[in-house]
Amino acid sequence: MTEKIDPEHQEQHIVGPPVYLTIVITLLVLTAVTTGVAFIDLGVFNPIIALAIACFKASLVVLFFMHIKYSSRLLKMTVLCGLFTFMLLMTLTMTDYISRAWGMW
Amino acid sequence: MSHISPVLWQFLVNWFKNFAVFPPEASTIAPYADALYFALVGVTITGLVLVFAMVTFFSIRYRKDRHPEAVQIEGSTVLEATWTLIPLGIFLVFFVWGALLYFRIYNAPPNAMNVYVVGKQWMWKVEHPGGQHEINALHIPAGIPIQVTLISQDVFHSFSIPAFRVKREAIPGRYTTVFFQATRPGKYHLFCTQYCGTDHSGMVGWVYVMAPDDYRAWAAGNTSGASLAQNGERLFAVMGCNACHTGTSQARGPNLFGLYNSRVRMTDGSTMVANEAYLREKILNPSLHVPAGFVPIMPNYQGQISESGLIDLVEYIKSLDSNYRLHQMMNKSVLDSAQPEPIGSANQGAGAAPVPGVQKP
Amino acid sequence: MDSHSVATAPGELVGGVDPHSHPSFLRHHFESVGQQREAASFGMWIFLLTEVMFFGGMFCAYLIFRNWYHPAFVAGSNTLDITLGTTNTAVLIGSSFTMAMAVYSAEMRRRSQLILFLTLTIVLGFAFLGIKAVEYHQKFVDHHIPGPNFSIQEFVHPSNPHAIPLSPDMAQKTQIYFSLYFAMTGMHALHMIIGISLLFFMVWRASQNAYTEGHIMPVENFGLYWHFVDIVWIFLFPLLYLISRYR
Amino acid sequence: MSTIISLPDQATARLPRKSFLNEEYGIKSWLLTGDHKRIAILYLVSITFFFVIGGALAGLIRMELLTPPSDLMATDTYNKVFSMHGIIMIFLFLVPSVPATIGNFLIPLMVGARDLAFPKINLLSWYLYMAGGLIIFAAMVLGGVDSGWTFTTPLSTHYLNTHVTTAAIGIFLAGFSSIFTGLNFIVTVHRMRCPGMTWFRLPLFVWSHYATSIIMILGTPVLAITLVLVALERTLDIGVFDPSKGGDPLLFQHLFWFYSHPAVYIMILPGMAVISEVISTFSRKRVFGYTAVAFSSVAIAVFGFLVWEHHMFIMGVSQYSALVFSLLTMLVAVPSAIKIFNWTMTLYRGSITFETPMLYAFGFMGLFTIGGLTGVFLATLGMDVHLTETYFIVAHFHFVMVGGMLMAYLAGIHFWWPKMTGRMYPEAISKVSAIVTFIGFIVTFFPQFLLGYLGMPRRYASYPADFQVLNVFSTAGATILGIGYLLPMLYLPWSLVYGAIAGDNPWQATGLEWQIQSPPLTVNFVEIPVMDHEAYDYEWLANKTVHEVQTVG
Ligand code: HEA
Ligand code: HEA
Ligand code: HEC
Ligand code: CUA
Ligand SMILES: [Cu+2]
Repeated sequence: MTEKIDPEHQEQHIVGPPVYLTIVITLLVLTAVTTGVAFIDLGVFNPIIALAIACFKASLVVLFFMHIKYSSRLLKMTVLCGLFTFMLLMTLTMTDYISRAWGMW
Repeated sequence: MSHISPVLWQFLVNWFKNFAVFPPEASTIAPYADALYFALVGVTITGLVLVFAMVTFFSIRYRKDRHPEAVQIEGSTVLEATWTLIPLGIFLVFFVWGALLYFRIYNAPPNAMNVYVVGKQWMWKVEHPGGQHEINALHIPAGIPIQVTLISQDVFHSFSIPAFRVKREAIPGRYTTVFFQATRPGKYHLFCTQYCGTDHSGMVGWVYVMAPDDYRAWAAGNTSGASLAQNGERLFAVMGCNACHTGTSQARGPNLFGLYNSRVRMTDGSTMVANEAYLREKILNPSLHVPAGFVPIMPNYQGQISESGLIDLVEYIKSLDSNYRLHQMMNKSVLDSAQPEPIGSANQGAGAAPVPGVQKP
Repeated sequence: MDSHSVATAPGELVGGVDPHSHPSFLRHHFESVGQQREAASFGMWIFLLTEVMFFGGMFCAYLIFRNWYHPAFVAGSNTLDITLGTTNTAVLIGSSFTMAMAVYSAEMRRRSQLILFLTLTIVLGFAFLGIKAVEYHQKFVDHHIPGPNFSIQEFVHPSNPHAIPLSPDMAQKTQIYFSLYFAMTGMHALHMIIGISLLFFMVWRASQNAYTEGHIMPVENFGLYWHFVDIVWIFLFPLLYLISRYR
Repeated sequence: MSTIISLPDQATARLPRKSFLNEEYGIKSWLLTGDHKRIAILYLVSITFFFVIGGALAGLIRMELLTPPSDLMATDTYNKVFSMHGIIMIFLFLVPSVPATIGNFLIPLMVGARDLAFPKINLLSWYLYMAGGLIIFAAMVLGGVDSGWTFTTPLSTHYLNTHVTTAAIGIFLAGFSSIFTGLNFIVTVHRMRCPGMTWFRLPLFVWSHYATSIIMILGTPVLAITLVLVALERTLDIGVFDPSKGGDPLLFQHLFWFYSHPAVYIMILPGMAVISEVISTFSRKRVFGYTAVAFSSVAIAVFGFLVWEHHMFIMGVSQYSALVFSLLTMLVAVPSAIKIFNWTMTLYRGSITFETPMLYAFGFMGLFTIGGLTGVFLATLGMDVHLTETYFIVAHFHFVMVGGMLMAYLAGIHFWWPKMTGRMYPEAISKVSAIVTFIGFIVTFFPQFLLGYLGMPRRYASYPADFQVLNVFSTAGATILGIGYLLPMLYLPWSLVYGAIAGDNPWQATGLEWQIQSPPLTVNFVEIPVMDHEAYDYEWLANKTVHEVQTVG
């Protein structure tokens, strides 16, 4: 129903430098990993791994740098809502492209 | 005013003489479409009358003079469910009905006679299998299933014959098809319905539905001498296709005999149906799909062959398929049976047998 | 049980600021600082949703064409300089870090630290754009910019050390790849440029003590924007640079 | 549970001494205002301007179509005329019509807030709108655009040398204006509700606008990027939509309709918002099935994103995906039906009066039902093949957009005119104009259904003579329609000076906005109200004279 803005718990959660440092180092390491993996032939798994790593990195940024982990449920829903619509655009467009009779896919 | 009224008068008179609020039904599709249409109209009227009746009745019965005290009502789950489910049910019926019709319109029977139409700003160029060319006109025999294969040279156009209740977009770079079978000889409107620039409204023509005899007479009188397939055969030699597609086992390119409408296995393991679109794509972008067992050495002919040339080539490759030829022969025999004496190249392009240069393996 | 009624109840501490003290940055139509901040960050997130959909259109195009013209995308991708690309990713991630630290400094009300981190973010932002400019220039030299001067030379001749040469029809399709490459990275760079301009403004405001008196909303929201731009790049990098590098 | 409301007589009402209209004077106080009510007025004036232009272009269209050949203007000119008509009417009139004027004015009032969450962004959105509008206007004056409002590629990218890019930029800006409006609404509804205003005490007006805003923020950016790509294709020659480079023109259609189908719900949901308020008020009854109506708004918004391909059924999309989208389209039609039936049932056992807004609302119900059900014709695959790109579509969308939304807009303008200006519109003549509009509308657009089934293609400057009679009807109707729209443009300004003083609550309506003075103060509420009753609680209103809850004296 109504999302809660409870003032007491709304006391801004301040994320400190240690967390940020951990995150940024993880991100840099993952960048190296994703570049490295790209040079290994894994067939169909290459793009999948690349995207998986990218998604993971993005989630780190969203959760920690952008404080979603510490934010209200409303903001969490907002992020999900954006993802959902984006997936709608992709998947429903794909229903056309994958099933086109002339088989460009 | 003085300018308008005579015009109005004149056309009111015309109108009563020729009361046109409904297009002629001139194809086998039309009765199906009209049935669906009237069913939809019926539901619309029912729904409208329902809403209208309720609104009118309530307005009279519960107007303030008669009913000064409003009675507060929360709502009713039963009623909500009723008017959710009933319209949903009705809509779903129409979904199924419409889908069936859609598949009927866009999937031609295998024996359909193939006519090619190229759209360009702002005219329709029609190419019959027998090699007849027309501009902004389409002559077809009644009673024979016809598949129109469309393509555009520039922008989107749309090939619309209201009397047949069919229409299909002509798309640049891709074949689309539409199917119909005319029933009544006559002359019907042909429109371009997709907005295509300045002279969009001038991209109109006529469809002439003729009795099979008349059609054959017309076809005989209008042939340019060579059928599409024959033109294609010539092109096949001129462009050097036959250098590789010799049809022999040592050839560098695959054998094209019987290729049309067969399933081709690709190097990546998938299979594709070798339809018109596939053939066209092979000539323009050969490396997009490479059949298994071949090295992609085929040169691409982008920019070297016009759309009509492509159609010729495609029709030629199609004619190498005995099944296809058989189907076209059946059409021909339908046409022939109408009149005993055989007439020239009415439909013989597709049936033009042994093609030199390509032998049966 | 509505929460706003709580917000007007007296004596409540909202977001660490007494709601009745009415600091100068509290705008008249808000009841409390807490409400104002909630509204602002929610608004920012909504805006980021629109940005997701904005880039989403191009990602959709990318997905389709990548699958249609995979060899062309491989070849196109292999012409990109992977060192520059990886460096740029690192630079941008670094700038995200400095931005996060800037927000932290504002929360801690440390003015000089805030200015420092904002400035660092600017520097890294410029570094990113600089590297991008080098890459663009390289594309220009190679005639890989879509349009009349586009050349498929490199993709049809075996002179290209990375890729197997493509057949001419497929090589033509690299133009689609580069169209998307320029559209996507271009839009991204545009966002960076806007971001950097805003950063300059914020450094100036920060030096006037604007964000270190409890009113950290602008810094926080700008942070969200900057991180979002970073996320876009996190996806662009593997999608554009890392297609079948092993060739 | 029956309700008779007897509020204090409005006849003695006087204009309040102070209101948002006279708080400050001078052009600057308007152009730099942060007040949502003033911004609403700015919008009202500017969209009326664009409506007149769009309407004049419609007049030109109808005049040209009076006779079969293209004799009034060259085909080229005609193409520009209908393109500009579509672009102006959709992007500069209908999309902002209700939300940016009535919505802007009312949403803070209805949720009990002092203003929208971001007043400056609200003002910015008006400036973006004006910038976009003027650029489009410039494109028109400098020679016009002939791409149709749908910018079909590759026509728009490679075959036209008119001001397509300029118009695209204008639409881009207007699009961002609507994004910001939506953003503001969502944040306001979530964050600015007054104490006691729970989600299910919100007026349905707010629910509908909330749903609209979802579409605005999630759909519009896709249009923006699509237009950017079109502009890049024209200027820099990139190849994403160009078939000769290997691009896919259908991708453009996908992206364009991903916005433009949901956009048609941007264009109708706010209208439905108005109708809910009007019907409830003039039957003195709570809207039947409040929750169903509220959720159907959200359902329309969400399902609206799933059906865009029904604009492309014959354009060479895969037949299987056409099936999926046809099915989904059927689903999205249901919530609209729910609404119509709930409104009808709201009348049941009400105490109905027939003021002008109510007449418009009845018009809406009838015309929207026809328009919506003919939408179902188009969603039916096999039928769409025959009907698409004909006048049947033109009739369909004018029924929903003009018969639906424009009626609702006029209903809303009349309904809240007393609140906005403090004065009543003249009742008799406005009733006449409502009826004239209705008749004119039917005569204009009903024949187009017949024309469409006959097969007359849309966007035709010249047409075969068989179609003339119906076209003459249509043109004649458009004249009547024009008069119907001209009348309010005359008597509403007139009423600003000569209209009767309205008083706070001339309709005896329950919304928070009616409990304050009209026109309201700049701060809206002297003291933030506390909501202690449901929306449309006429019992509460009937007892109101006993417990005075008024926030502004
Ligand atoms: C305000 C704008 C608006 C609205 C609300 C709608 C609503 C709908 N539209 Fe429309 N549409 C347009 C504006 C709008 N449309 C425009 C502008 C175009 C053309 C664009 C262009 O090409 O230029 C278009 C085109 C268009 C097409 C594409 C046609 C084509 O190009 O081939 C289709 C196809 O499915 C369609 C379908 C629908 C449907 C199913 C609805 C549904 O949402 C309607 C739902 C409503 C109802 C169903 C009525 C209420 C129901 C009842 C009262 C129940 C009745 C009772 C019983 C069933 C017993 N519309
Ligand atoms: C909100 C949207 C909206 C509105 C309100 C209207 C209103 C009208 N429209 Fe429009 N129309 C569209 C949206 C709209 N239209 C769209 C999107 C298209 C498709 C464009 C495309 O294909 O790209 C279209 C296309 C379209 C066509 C088809 C053109 C074609 O395909 O060839 C026609 C033809 O009759 C038409 C007519 C009308 C008429 C008679 C009105 C009337 O309701 C207008 C009546 C109003 C007035 C007349 C103004 C008020 C009066 C005055 C200010 C007095 C002064 C007036 C004069 C001097 C004339 N419109
Ligand atoms: C240099 C030799 C060469 C020439 C010239 C050539 N082709 Fe091909 N063609 C091939 C090869 C090799 C293949 C199979 C591999 C591939 O698809 O690239 C092929 C495949 C095809 C196919 C698909 C066959 C299948 O089994 O799927 C068609 C159709 C075709 N060619 C038509 C043509 C036409 C039409 C021309 C002339 C305009 C032509 N070819 C010219 C070598 C050639
Ligand atoms: Cu061709 Cu319209
Ligand atoms: Cu639609």
